Amino acid sequence: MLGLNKKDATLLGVVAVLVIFAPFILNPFPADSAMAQFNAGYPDLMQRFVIFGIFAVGFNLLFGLTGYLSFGHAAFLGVGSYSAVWMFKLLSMNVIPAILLSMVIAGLFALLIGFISLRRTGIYFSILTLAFAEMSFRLAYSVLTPITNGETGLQLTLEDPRILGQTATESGGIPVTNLFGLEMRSTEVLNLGGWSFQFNNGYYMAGALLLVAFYISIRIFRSPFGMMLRAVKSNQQRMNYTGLNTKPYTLAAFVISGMYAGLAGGLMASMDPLAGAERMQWTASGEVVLMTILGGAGTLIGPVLGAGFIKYFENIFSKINEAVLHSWFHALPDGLENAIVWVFEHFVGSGWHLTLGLLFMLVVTFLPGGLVEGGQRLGRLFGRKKDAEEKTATQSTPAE
Amino acid sequence: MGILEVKNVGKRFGGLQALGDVNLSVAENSVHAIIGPNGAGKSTLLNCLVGKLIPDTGSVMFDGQSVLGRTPYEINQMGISRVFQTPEIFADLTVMENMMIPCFAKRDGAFKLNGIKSVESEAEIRDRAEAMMEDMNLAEKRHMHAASMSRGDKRRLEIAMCLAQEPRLLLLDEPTAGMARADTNNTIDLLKEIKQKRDITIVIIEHDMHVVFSLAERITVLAQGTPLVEDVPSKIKGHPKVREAYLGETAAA
Amino acid sequence: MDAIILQILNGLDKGSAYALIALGLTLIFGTLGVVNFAHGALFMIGAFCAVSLNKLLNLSFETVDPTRTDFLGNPAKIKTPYVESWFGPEFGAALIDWSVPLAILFSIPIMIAIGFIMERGLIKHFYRRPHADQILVTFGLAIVLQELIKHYYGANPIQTPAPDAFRGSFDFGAILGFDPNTIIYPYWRMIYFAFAAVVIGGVFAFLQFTTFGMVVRAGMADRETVGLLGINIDKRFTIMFGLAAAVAGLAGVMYAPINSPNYHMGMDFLVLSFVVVVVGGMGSLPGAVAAGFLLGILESFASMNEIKSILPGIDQIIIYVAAIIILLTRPRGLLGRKGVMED
Amino acid sequence: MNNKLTRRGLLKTGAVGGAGLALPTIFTSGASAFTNEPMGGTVTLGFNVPQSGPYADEGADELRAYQLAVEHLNGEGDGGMLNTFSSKVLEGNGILGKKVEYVTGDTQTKSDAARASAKSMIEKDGAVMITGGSSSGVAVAVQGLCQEAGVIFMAGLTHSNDTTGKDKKANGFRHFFNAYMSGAALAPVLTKMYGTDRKAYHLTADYTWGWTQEESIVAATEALGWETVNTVKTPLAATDFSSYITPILQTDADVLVLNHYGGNMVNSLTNAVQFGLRDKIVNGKNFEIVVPLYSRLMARGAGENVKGIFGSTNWHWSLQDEGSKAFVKSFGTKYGFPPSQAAHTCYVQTLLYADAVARAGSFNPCAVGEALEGFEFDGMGNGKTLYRAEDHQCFKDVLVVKGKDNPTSEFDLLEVVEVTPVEQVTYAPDHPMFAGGALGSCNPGA
Repeated sequence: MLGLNKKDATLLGVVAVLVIFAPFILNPFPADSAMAQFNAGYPDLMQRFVIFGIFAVGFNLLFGLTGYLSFGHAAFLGVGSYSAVWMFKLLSMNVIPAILLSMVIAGLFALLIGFISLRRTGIYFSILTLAFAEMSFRLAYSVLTPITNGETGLQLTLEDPRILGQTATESGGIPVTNLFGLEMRSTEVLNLGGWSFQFNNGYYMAGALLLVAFYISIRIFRSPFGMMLRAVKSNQQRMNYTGLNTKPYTLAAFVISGMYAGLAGGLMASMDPLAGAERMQWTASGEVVLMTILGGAGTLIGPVLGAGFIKYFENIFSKINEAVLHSWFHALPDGLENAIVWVFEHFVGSGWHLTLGLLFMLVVTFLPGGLVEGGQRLGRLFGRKKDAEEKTATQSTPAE
Repeated sequence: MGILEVKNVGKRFGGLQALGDVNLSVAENSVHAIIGPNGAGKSTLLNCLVGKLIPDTGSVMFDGQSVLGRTPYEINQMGISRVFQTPEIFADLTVMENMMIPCFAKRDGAFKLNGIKSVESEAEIRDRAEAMMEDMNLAEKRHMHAASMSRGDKRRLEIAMCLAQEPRLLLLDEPTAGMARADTNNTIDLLKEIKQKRDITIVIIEHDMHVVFSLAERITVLAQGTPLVEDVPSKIKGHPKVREAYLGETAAA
Repeated sequence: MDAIILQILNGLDKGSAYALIALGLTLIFGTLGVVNFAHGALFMIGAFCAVSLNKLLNLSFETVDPTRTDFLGNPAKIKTPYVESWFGPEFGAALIDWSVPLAILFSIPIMIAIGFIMERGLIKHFYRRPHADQILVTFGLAIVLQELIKHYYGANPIQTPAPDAFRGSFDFGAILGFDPNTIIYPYWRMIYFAFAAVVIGGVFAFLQFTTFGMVVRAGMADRETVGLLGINIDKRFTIMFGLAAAVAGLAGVMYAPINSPNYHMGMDFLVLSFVVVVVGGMGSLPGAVAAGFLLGILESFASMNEIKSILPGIDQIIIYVAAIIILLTRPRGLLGRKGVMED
Repeated sequence: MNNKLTRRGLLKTGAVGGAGLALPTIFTSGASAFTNEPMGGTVTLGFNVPQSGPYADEGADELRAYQLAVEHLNGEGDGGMLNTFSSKVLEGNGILGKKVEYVTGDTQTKSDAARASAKSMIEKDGAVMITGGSSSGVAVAVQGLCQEAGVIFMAGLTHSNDTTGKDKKANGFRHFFNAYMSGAALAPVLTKMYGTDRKAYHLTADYTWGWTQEESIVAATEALGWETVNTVKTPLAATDFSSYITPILQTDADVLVLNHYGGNMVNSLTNAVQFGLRDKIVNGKNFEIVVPLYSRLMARGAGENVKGIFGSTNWHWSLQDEGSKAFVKSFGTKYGFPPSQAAHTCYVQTLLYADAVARAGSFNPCAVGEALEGFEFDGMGNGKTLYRAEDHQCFKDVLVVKGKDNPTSEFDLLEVVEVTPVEQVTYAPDHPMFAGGALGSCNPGA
């Protein structure tokens, strides 16, 4: 199917089902129940899941395949966002030209940075990319404010020229990003019993693009080009003595991966037309590295899992406050309730970073292959006797 | 005019004259060995041939074209393949993949952005890789990770990868270094077989005189960066200059 | 001229901090081959050793003073530090005043212990793992450490003053023969520089002149061979980790009076110290130190108005510009060795 | 298809409409008049404060104030400022009879994270109002979001002129003072204390807020005769300011103005004192340092160094008016220490919002906005205050403060030098420093 082997087609199918039914899957608890706090099925977070999924899948094309650890990938995401917002300001609120421009600009930016940085390998390469990204961030925050609107972030105003489209709506508001009239922010709500499921246009558009991005990523993994990239990671010396020029391979991977980041940035701006400089800070670059490693570098689905994992903690755990904790445990005797709440308090709300840090350590210590390995172990635990079979299968396709 | 012509090549590293004034001519379809004691400049010379080092003086012509100033992959694309002292293979990849990469390199050149078609659908490449593996007795191991193979198999794989490119000149850098006698003999047989089946020129750098005298048609003896003698094996054996250079080392051979 | 000398002093001062952190980071890179993202956190913990000692010495008992009221109108509680009541007000106050220098003694065993625990408990399991895994686990550790500090000390900076005697500044220019009052420099920053020089010198001497150091240097150059000689290099490497932690910690302790410590100061320094290490060249201790001072001085010069007026914003990015130029002209940084962390 | 951001309110409509039947309700759309219209017996407010990053302590204090405000609105506790507030429509029974509930989130002091957090409150939790924040970048970003989403934004601590200047929004309201007001209040006191022939040297955090404050202070002081020797931008990420401070020694400046906030301010001030600037005598005058925007929480980090240094602040717990006393009492009793200016602003904003809803009789953002616009009130700690209709900025007295020489407790760091009357800090809505933006029209969402 689609030029994929059965296993990959199944994987793509599973991801497609997950994306399509995410509003249900991520909303397992009735909206009024105490557990509703853990629901993640609201448009903003679902959009973030798929957008950061795209970002991480793209990053993995570089890091997972070639082993080149870029510490400046957020710069491409940031540049993509700025391009998209400028497109909204100047041309039209349609997201298509904005996203296209984001990818082109991010690709060009990646070509420039990649061309220079790829002259070095290993940690020297990492530091070069880091240096470029930090420079972009710092300049965007200060000197480049006329283009980036600095600290506040580039946003739409009521005075944008917008060649194709109106400057302001009739009611005096700023027009909304749309796909040929389909508003990105509009949401349908399905109420079923106590559940409330939200279907957001923007999410489905981003989700569709994630599927395309994921599909392309599978194709690249399975292609001769992908094999060459893995060969680069494995032995550059042999590559050279096999008549292969490694530089264009790595540069192509770098640019493709930069364009993925640009796509993610453009989508972020399409969902929410604002581009902030912090998107380019080293912490943001570090985040995508963590997502990829956490999920499982070099695997197809790992980066998406890693992205979801980190974004879930950032958005769900940070919102659990003392009052919520008390409401969970109010059935317990007072002393015990307070004791439990006191313990939990350190790990949620303002302590969400602590939980995340601990989980990083636990995952990497006990699951060397990242979350994907966790999944595989679970699968083996519940799986039938097909073990032996599968082992050989995974061995022959190490890039799974 | 040989296929490989080395003229007046010299190379200095700081104060050390690694290569003095090397002249070498390798005839097409011959097996030419370069021997010499440690530090004689054998590896330096080899590195000058494949583009890893650029000589300070002289010229290196392959099939009438200069290789100087070209990068290793360009030189490889001209038809020179190199086998390393310790096998350089793609350890993280399977044997099959290891074999396919040189086939791609042969067909598509130094770079091709071939990102959509799947490797599996490249029937032509697969067939060639399969054929080569059959030929080299590697077919059984096609799904193994290269890293998990024995040293002998790694060597075999590396040679197979080089041959898959159908090079006109194969450079072997001490292919039996550190091998047990049985493995060494296997390698000698392998190389003999290769030579029998193909029109190929082989230049071999070797320490082990048993290997050299089993394979070589001509031998160049290098000492202190300059060629001492060049001749057929039978003449080399008793040559006084060689004995002197090796200080009796050759007596065993 | 005096402006330039002042900026050189500033640069040396900043460079001292960079060099000390980078030195420890390189020791860990070079000996253990581990990318330690928690190294910034060690620097931060060092600074909080100073804060903690200060707090400890300031532990007080409360007496109610009925003549005064607090902000709610209740009788005010007067706090008296225990040390003042135990050792008399004068000596007690002096003890508190000297808390930062005292913290040096206090911090060395703590930092070494933390280093040991980190290495034995966590890092040693990652020697054979890919660098990516090392980054993830040490980054997780860094987050945990800084969150713990945040939990106990809050997010705001905490003032940790130097002893009163060193709080002011002195006329450094007069010593050099300049006009009075042209080059005025704070005592503590001078002390910091001198301290850094002593620590750096101490580490080098230790590595140069002791058998232990010799083995470790050999291990840095070629771990396998040293292992083959039957020397238990692992044990020595644990000690090296403790040493690296102590160097970072000392850098932190002494830095506390310069800028009030806060829980994320480690992260602020982390990226920078990585840049310093890499610019210096992987695995090279002199390289790390040289790069630290070089980047510190460049940063100081870039913030001069004369230069900023030509290149606006240059002070924001000078370190990165310098790093790029150096890495492009010298493939392995200033003094890097071939093959260390190049793949 | 016309229903924009979704809300839990809708769910409740659905639940009521379905009357508990298992029948699936069809896709709902346009069931309510505005975003997140509260349908049940409760109303949800969103408190979006920094819980991680450099301003986490300030965020924690804001959160305490919000919790206190919710208590007071729901009729618990001692009522705090509800007793002194000039408007008396709030009865301690929630807002419009609906019990006040709240959700919290972490802005991380990053625009992106703050917007994500605010969106989740709007989309998931059904918050009808968002408030909080500790920096102008975040305030402007979240304000823009609330405008698009159709909820009210009651800004927390944000001092940049832009928040109610070029980035003002119809759905956004600011109680906190701004950089212009700091300049207008501070300059006369400075000239009174230090004379009119001073030469000032500015160090300015190199981002939007820093620039607006520099512009404001330069304009205000120059109008009174001061000369500005130089203005130097410092990187946000700077931790050691020594290389920016030593060049000051080479000039003939005799005043240093630090347009820094938070950690930057603590470090630059500490560094400046280390370099002996305060012991210097230039042009026959004592060298002075000024910190135009003070934060007491942060000032603690600078310790002794703040002594005698002038600045301005929105509010201080030592004020003796009835409103301030009532607030300090209930806050201090509950938490054991006095509130910060950020806590004060956040508490007041929550009460003002509730009061506006009560007066308007509706949670509709447009109705609430109308009730707030031009609203005059008193008893909230800054004297008579006006929420100006033209730009949604509060106009009230501004405090000029000085680092206290002999603090009696760890909270007693600042003393109020002067309460600058509101007239002196009022400016025209079209003042050039605030020009360039438009409120637009209020957006109720649906």
